[in-house]
Amino acid sequence: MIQQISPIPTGMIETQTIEVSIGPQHPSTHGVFRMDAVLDGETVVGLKPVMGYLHRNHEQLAERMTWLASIPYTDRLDYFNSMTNNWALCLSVEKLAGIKVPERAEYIRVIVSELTRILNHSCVIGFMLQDLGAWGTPLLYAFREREKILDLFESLSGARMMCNYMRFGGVRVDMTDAMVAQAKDIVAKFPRFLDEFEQLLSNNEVLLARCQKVGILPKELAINASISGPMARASGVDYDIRKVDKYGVYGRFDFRVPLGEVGDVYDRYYIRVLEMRESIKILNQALRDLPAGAFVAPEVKLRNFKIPPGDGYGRVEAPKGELGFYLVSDEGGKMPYRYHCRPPSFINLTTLEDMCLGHKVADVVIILGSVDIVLGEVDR
Amino acid sequence: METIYQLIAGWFAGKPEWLPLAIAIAVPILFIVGVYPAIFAYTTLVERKALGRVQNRYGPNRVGRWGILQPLADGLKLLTKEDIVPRDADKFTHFLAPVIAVIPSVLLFAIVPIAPGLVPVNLNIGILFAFAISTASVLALFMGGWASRNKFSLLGAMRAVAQVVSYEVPMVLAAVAVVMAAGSLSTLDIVKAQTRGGLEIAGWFVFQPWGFVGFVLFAIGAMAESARTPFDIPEAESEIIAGYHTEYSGFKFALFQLGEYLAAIAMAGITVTMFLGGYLGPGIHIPYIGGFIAAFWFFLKLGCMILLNIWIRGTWPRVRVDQLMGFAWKVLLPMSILNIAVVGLWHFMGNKVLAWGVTAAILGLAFVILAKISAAGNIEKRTYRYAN
Amino acid sequence: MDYAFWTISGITVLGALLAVTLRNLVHCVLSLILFFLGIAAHYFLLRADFIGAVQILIYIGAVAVLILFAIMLTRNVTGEAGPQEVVGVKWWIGSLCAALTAGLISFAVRADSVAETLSPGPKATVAVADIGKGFVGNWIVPFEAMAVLLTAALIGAVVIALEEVRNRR
Amino acid sequence: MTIPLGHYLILAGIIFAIGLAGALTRKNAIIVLIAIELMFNAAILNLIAFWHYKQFAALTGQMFAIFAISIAAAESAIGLALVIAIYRHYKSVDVDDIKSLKG
Repeated sequence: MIQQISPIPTGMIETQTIEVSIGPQHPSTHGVFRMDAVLDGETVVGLKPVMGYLHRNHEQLAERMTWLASIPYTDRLDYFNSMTNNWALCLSVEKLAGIKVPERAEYIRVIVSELTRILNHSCVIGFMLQDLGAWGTPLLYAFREREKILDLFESLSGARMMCNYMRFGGVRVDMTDAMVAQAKDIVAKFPRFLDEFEQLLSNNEVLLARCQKVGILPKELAINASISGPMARASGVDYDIRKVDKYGVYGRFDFRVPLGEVGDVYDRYYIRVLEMRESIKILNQALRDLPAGAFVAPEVKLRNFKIPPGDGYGRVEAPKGELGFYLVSDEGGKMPYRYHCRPPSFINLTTLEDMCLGHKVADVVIILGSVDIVLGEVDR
Repeated sequence: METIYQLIAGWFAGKPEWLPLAIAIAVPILFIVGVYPAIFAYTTLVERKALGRVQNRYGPNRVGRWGILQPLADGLKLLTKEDIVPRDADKFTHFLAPVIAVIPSVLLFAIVPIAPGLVPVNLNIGILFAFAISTASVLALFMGGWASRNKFSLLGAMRAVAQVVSYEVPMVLAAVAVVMAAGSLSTLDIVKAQTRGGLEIAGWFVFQPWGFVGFVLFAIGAMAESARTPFDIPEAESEIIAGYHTEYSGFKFALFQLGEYLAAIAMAGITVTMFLGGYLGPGIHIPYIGGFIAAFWFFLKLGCMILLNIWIRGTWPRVRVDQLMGFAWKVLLPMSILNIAVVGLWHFMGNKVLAWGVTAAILGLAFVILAKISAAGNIEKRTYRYAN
Repeated sequence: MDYAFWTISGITVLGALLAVTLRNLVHCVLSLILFFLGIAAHYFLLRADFIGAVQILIYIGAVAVLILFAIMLTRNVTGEAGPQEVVGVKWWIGSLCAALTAGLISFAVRADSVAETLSPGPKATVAVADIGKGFVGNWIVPFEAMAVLLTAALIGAVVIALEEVRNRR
Repeated sequence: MTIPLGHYLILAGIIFAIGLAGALTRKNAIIVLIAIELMFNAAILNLIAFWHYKQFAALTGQMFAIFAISIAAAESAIGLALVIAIYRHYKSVDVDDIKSLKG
């Protein structure tokens, strides 16, 4: 019998695709995350993110305990940036309960959040370079700066990463003058580190060749997929909740929102560098203007804390994007009836496949690195 | 080998004839299997220390003073680790791959001269032998990757084969330039050809324009051939875990490491021999101790090459597979072919000062054009705007 | 010398046998490499160092790797061979032909009495420079012909590759 | 050296026969190519053996061995390109399946 001639219109060599499971144990999936990738040679032709390995039932747990008891659990969402997580929950609860936060507390919140942002961004760039194969050198440089900030957090809250620092109506502990001086010192020295970082990285040929035109996220897709944070801004979406909502005292500071044009990995890298520079500006202003006064609203009784029935959504600009909590309080008011978290990492991850298709395996890991995920937040 | 034989043949006048020959054969072998693995062991330590310094940390400092016993501890640990073979693996090939990984690397040292007349084997096809042997190392990578029945290993194996085969070409062509200038394939003759006017430094090939280009080409090729960062894509840990040796543990893994490092050291040695004047240096003609001084110069240069490798490893990100291939075929290959033509020009131009200028101009121009062509359209300068 | 000859010959023949009989294609290629190594060792034994190095460089470094690539491109990636090949009429005929050829060659060699009375070979090896001079001297015409052939092969490969790139667009 | 030339010739003959058997009996095109390589190598071994025993000064054997090796390399490259082209067309590398002369 004559062999059937199969119609291959392209005339290409018919190669067999292989399915590779990248993760959950893989050096560069940033935790227990899995990507089911279909490869044609080195090129990715299909990719499916698989998550849930770190699911800890965060929302259900929060619905079984008091409002206050959830704050330590939010630390574990995005364990890199516990301060902004705290703030998001506190902001939602304060909105729901109608609590007014004193000036000083607002300023302290801005200071710790912006410190968290530069901590997160510098480390993300470090991790991304690690994925690029730079043997952790940039990462360790970033960690050197991170240590200084974490030292401040430790003296402030008693913990380096799981700070559990904010309370409804303010913060738990006041920032002493010594700590303010420490923060000023960090902020004063940080631009030098950024310059060094940029000098080493931003014009490195290999980095440019690896990052430019890789993992492009178009503006329309970014808007439609409700991408937020630096990732959306790198695609040119002018959306920063600090500007949109002007929550806290952000309306008083003078800072700009950098926007990218192309939306590739390099834009995501560089937008983070620029955002760090803007954060330094905010920090300088906040530390200069830090008013005296109460650091927590005196009228708020945290013991036996109750919220009248109603619902509300509060959101902050976390380093990774829009972090919001939707809360419903019913008659009892002692604990949430419904507690929903909008994690930025999880939603930013949904466009991973669109960004990765057609690129090489090596690009997938840096695209994932540029998305900036923390699995504690993705899986909750 | 011959040198040792001549040296000791007189001492064994009344003894059986085979004795000096056996000793002359045994000494280089013992030297190669004794000294170079020791260099390997301490290279790993120096590498970890140096990388630590690059990265703001100390590096190993717990085992012995300054971590000096760390290589021993590592070796012991790897020896006592469980040897895991995947169930579906091709057992025999899986076993054979690490063994084959070491053999070519050790054989490479056979042609590296360390002092005047002191080379384990003075082959008249020296450099060709080195290239023939080093191609064989790719088989070990392929066998290891294929036999593991792991998709990451297979990807690593394919990458390794493609990379080593591609970089072989510019490397060989860069060496051809040296062979043309020296007029011999023998490594001893190549080193001898680098003396000029009784000076041991002025004649190094690296100080001539074509030699410098050849040195850069060869060093890049050697780095790619031994899969070091920024060309470590066959074992890119952030992409394909560990590439072809993902499924290796215990001493088989150690053998892979040994083979890889020995190949890197041997390639550094060949680079030194071909471009940096091998053992040449001031004072090698002093009677009695001249040989030791020569060996000192050789190992000093070898150490510098190794440190250069480590430095690059600590500071450069990794390139992508297609970029790697494009670099080899679009930049290195034209450069190396041009380099051969330039050596011919150099050879036939009488006035060496003029020749220096002309060849430097040709090569510089070619490099600028190639860099422009290869970079065009890929890298752009970006400006960022701010929202209102 | 005798021992070396017999050992290397054994390895060579074993490699050759395995290369055409094994079921797994990758194993076939690995045996083929063993065979190539054996042949290269024979060349070194025969004082043809340059040819030995060339043998390793081209056959192991290029041809074997090329065959491995072809296997990877045509078979499934793990290199398993397809359906089992049956020992049928064709197999017997092929083996018979081969055996007859081997017998014929052996008979011819044995019959040639000169073969037993050859002078021993030279002790020294040939300088590579002589081979190089040969290329541009007596053998300039075949050398140029070979260059043309290799260039043609190179251009052909480039044309095939370009075809694929164009089709992909 | 006590090995006579005849031994080399017989060795080459055996290798040639093995290659021939492989080319005739196996169905896989790649193995057929491997078998052809075996036969090539047998021939080159003969060249070198004759050079060593008879024509040492003249270099002819070595030169022709080099030419033969180069041509064999080009041949194998083209052969493998053909195998891939055939595979592309027929989805098979079994030589028995390739009977049609039309494309």
